[in-house]
Amino acid sequence: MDASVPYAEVRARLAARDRGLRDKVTTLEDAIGLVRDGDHVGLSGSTLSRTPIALVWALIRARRKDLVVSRGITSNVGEWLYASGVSSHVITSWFCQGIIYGVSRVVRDFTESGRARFEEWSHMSIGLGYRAAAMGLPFLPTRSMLGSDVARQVEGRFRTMTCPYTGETLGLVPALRPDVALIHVQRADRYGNGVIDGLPFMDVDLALAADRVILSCERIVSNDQIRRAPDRTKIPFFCVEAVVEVPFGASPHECYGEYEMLFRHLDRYAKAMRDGGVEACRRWLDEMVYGPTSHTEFLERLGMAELLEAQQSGRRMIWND
Amino acid sequence: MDASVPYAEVRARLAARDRGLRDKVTTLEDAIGLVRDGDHVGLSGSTLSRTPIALVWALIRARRKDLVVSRGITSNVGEWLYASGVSSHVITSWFCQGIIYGVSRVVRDFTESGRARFEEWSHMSIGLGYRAAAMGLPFLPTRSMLGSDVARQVEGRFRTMTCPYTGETLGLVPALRPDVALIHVQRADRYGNGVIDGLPFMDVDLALAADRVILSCERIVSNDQIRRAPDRTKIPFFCVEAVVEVPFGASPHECYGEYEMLFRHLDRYAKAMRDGGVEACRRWLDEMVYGPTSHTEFLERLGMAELLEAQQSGRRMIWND
Amino acid sequence: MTDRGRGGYTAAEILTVHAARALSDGQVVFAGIGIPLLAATLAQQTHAPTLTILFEGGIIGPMIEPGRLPPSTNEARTARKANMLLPITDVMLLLQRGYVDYGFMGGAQIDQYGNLNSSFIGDPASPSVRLPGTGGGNDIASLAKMLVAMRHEKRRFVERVDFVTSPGFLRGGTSRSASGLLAGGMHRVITDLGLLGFDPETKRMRLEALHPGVTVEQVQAETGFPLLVAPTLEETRPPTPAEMAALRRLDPERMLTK
Amino acid sequence: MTDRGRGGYTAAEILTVHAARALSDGQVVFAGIGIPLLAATLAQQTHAPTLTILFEGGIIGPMIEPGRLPPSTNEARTARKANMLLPITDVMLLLQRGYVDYGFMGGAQIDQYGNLNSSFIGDPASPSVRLPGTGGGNDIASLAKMLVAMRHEKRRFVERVDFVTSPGFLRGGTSRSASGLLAGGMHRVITDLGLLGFDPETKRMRLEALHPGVTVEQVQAETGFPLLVAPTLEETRPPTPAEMAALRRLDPERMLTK
Repeated sequence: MDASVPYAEVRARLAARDRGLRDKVTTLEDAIGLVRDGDHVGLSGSTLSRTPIALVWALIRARRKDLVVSRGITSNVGEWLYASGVSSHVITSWFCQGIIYGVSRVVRDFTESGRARFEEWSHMSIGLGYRAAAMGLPFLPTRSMLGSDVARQVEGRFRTMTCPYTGETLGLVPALRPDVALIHVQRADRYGNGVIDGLPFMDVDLALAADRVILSCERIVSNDQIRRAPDRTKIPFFCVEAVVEVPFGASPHECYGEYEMLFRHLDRYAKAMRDGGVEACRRWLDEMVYGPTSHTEFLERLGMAELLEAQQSGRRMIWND
Repeated sequence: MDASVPYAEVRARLAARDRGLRDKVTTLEDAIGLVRDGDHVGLSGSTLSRTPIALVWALIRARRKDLVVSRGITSNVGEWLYASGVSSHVITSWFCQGIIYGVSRVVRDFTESGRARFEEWSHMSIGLGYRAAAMGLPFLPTRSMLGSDVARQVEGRFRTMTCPYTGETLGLVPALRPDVALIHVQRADRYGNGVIDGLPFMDVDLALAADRVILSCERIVSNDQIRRAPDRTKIPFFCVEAVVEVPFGASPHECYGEYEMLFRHLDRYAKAMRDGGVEACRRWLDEMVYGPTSHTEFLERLGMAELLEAQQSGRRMIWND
Repeated sequence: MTDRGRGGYTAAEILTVHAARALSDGQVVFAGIGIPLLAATLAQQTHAPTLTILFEGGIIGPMIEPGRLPPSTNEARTARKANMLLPITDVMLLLQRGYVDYGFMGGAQIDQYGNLNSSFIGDPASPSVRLPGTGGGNDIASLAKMLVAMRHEKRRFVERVDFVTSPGFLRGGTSRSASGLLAGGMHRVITDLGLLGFDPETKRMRLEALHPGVTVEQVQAETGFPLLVAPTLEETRPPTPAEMAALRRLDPERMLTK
Repeated sequence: MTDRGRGGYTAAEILTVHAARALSDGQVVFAGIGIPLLAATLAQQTHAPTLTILFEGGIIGPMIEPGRLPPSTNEARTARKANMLLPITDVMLLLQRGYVDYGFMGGAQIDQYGNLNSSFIGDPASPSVRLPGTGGGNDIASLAKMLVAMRHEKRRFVERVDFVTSPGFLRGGTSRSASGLLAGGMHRVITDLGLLGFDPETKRMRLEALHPGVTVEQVQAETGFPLLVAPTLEETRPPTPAEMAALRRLDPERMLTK
């Protein structure tokens, strides 16, 4: 959380970006070329929902390293980042495979041994950090996190002030400014106007906070479709650097209104991690990330039957029932 | 802008409110009974759009007095509040009849003579004031309004601080906390879940900032309709105290997707004000506000032909073309 | 949860019924998944039909269907047919604004001042277990009055938590408000042995009521610090047939109440 | 606007064409209604097809149809078929975040340091005219580099504005940044007589270019303070036939360019 960056530098970075209404559609591989070693990368969604799995998949294959990764709540995708060596520093409020899978053996192994860092902030503080950055502010005040050991662990970055109006103590959450945000949405146009159905999580703030945004989407729609309902656009095109169309781009996680998570795959994965820990995670990466020659092949390995079933139930519960 | 209210009092006021999922549908007159003399009242919409005209109409008829009124941008509705004696203190960023009608003779008359006050803040500052209140904060930092005479006029309330992270000077906008918000939306259910099509203006923050919310809507829909698309709900029911169904509830102003403004009426009104000033405004109030026996009669006096035409063109441009 | 129930009820059933009774009609509760959600839903089905549930994922007033309790706070199954979906930061800010009557969570480890730990077991600098962390727990406990439902075991009720993830009364007395936490605080801890509150002055945990058949000594034996006892110690009413019937409808497969 | 044009063009046409030229392709401009919007749209139609317009009402990338320029920044006619609609506070915050290349407004009264007044004529404590006020003007001028398009008249170009509604360089020199305004500032004032900038050190207004046929003396005569003149004073290129044709398509009834 780099709140000490002078405003002039924040502005200069943004001024250098191309914000024109231009076609940004590209491939997964080219899009991930925008991520540099050492970058701070923010991820869309929460836990097992609307995670930018395809983008993270490409990121791991590209063997980026020394990334700092932030997200409101981090699930098994964080295990892959640790185990692949892409990141050894995750900023988040909660980190394990998913609520029903209990404590993560992979996270424990990396963090308890000191090989990786899990920097813990409260959930709202992660959100306020993105929001401060999105607002062009160095911090936002808060009445949370005060007095706790969570605050003590990040002392100096989490600060307090005396409110000049009330005399009360307020906490200050510093701006959380990813170099790159990886965001998966249901629909986007070629310019990067993004539409999110269902839960928006922290993604609108994340998009505006980051210096670059890579947007993957289930499908690319025409700009005319976007303009038909401009009050549905959640991410403005001018903050987006690249647009990639990736059907099932969040599988094996879920995408609201499109497909449910792949419960059987996740259950098998969870059992493998419980039994085999970090080594099992590396085997999963070999099989699912490094092994396939394309994202389509990754989906094939997830399994056509389960994908179709997830799509059927995921659509039905939102649009049909 | 009462940022010095202790947090304990802010919390106590909210804790005393009934936030249950209950039927809140009532009449214009009963709803306006929730406004007390001396209250600070925030108004929805902007300029000539989605103004809670029917609620203001009922408010003037109820002869409330000493109200402080706030809004991002204030148009002819503010003239009515001055001329009726309902308010002699408007907090806003811009105040005349509407952009094409030039400087307001009524506003000039009241403010230049010192009979009423137009407390000027920048547009974003009004919005940040509502947002601070909506967030449960005493203020929000800003990089705007610094150095200007707009800030100087409200010194002591607009403050500055040195950012502990960057050493930079930041402005502080105090929370703007209406006692009551009057908000007009396209659709709401009986519990007060409100849906806004098109431009949301500052209304979501306003609803959460206020101590009481009176919601008028073009039509009441079932809770089932709301639950069909919960990502469209913009105002949560638990901040709403009363719901009133008022077709054409923003006429002669516009309501996105429902009807345009009544251009001919507004032109006639503007000419009358230019020619007759405050006296003409009082005559308009006699004819249009005090005279009718019901809001339906108010609409009749606006004129069926112009209302139908405004509805036809207002719907057509959003939904048909 | 292995059974340690009484009077024919499982421990989880006792926990859930008493947790539900702590909620009143018209209130807004920010609920965690599991027993808190089950209890809030039970309250809706029995005595609190206009109770509203909020979830951390950004959900207001979800559509909870008996037999289909959602498994997490932020997935489509939980979000569908809610009254409103909104960003995570904004649903958390409703706590700060004051819209929420109670935060309602389970707990892994609690201390005599009601502080909760879900971050580290052992020394945080070199932990024996790195737990999943706060999630929204810290925010909820910082900003709302708290109900905690948990199994009453000595290893969970400790004198001092290894790490204050979610603040209770910190070091007791006025230390919570002195830190800037001006609202909320631990209200009640509901366990399978009884109900606990906090001494108004010292803010130390205090036994307020026992479930039928439980003794003070039993509770003390399962508590890792000397327990205060309220001047008038109540006995709780056992679950009623109506409550149990509603509970069975909500959790017919007894996923949560076995 | 009464005509004071040259070479067969009206003053408003000259203003609009030169204002359009100040914008480049790919930029984001936060535009006011009237000449600024017309100029931004003209730029889109000529040399800057991917220029994006923002409106204060909460509108990103509106659908501007030739002959149907919207009359205000926040009504349905302006919002329809935009790329995105968002709350007012959030569209203003895009300025603070830095997404906007230029704020672009008209001006009623400007002073030698580029400060704009739209609040009071006369003493603010007892004004001769209470004007409509800042709207978003203060925010735009505080947070973005500014283009101002206005009629060049002595009563509008004053030594010191009665009230600083929208900050330029305040009292010149480093006074703007010293007040905490660390970005933006007056970039260019475009008038029917020429183009004006600001001295890099003193921040006093400086004549940078003259429209064909205009002299320095004429400009000084219409300016209420001593005008600096750039070392190399340019002459602007007159409107081209292509620019004029595009302008006529945009404003066929000459509502804005008469």
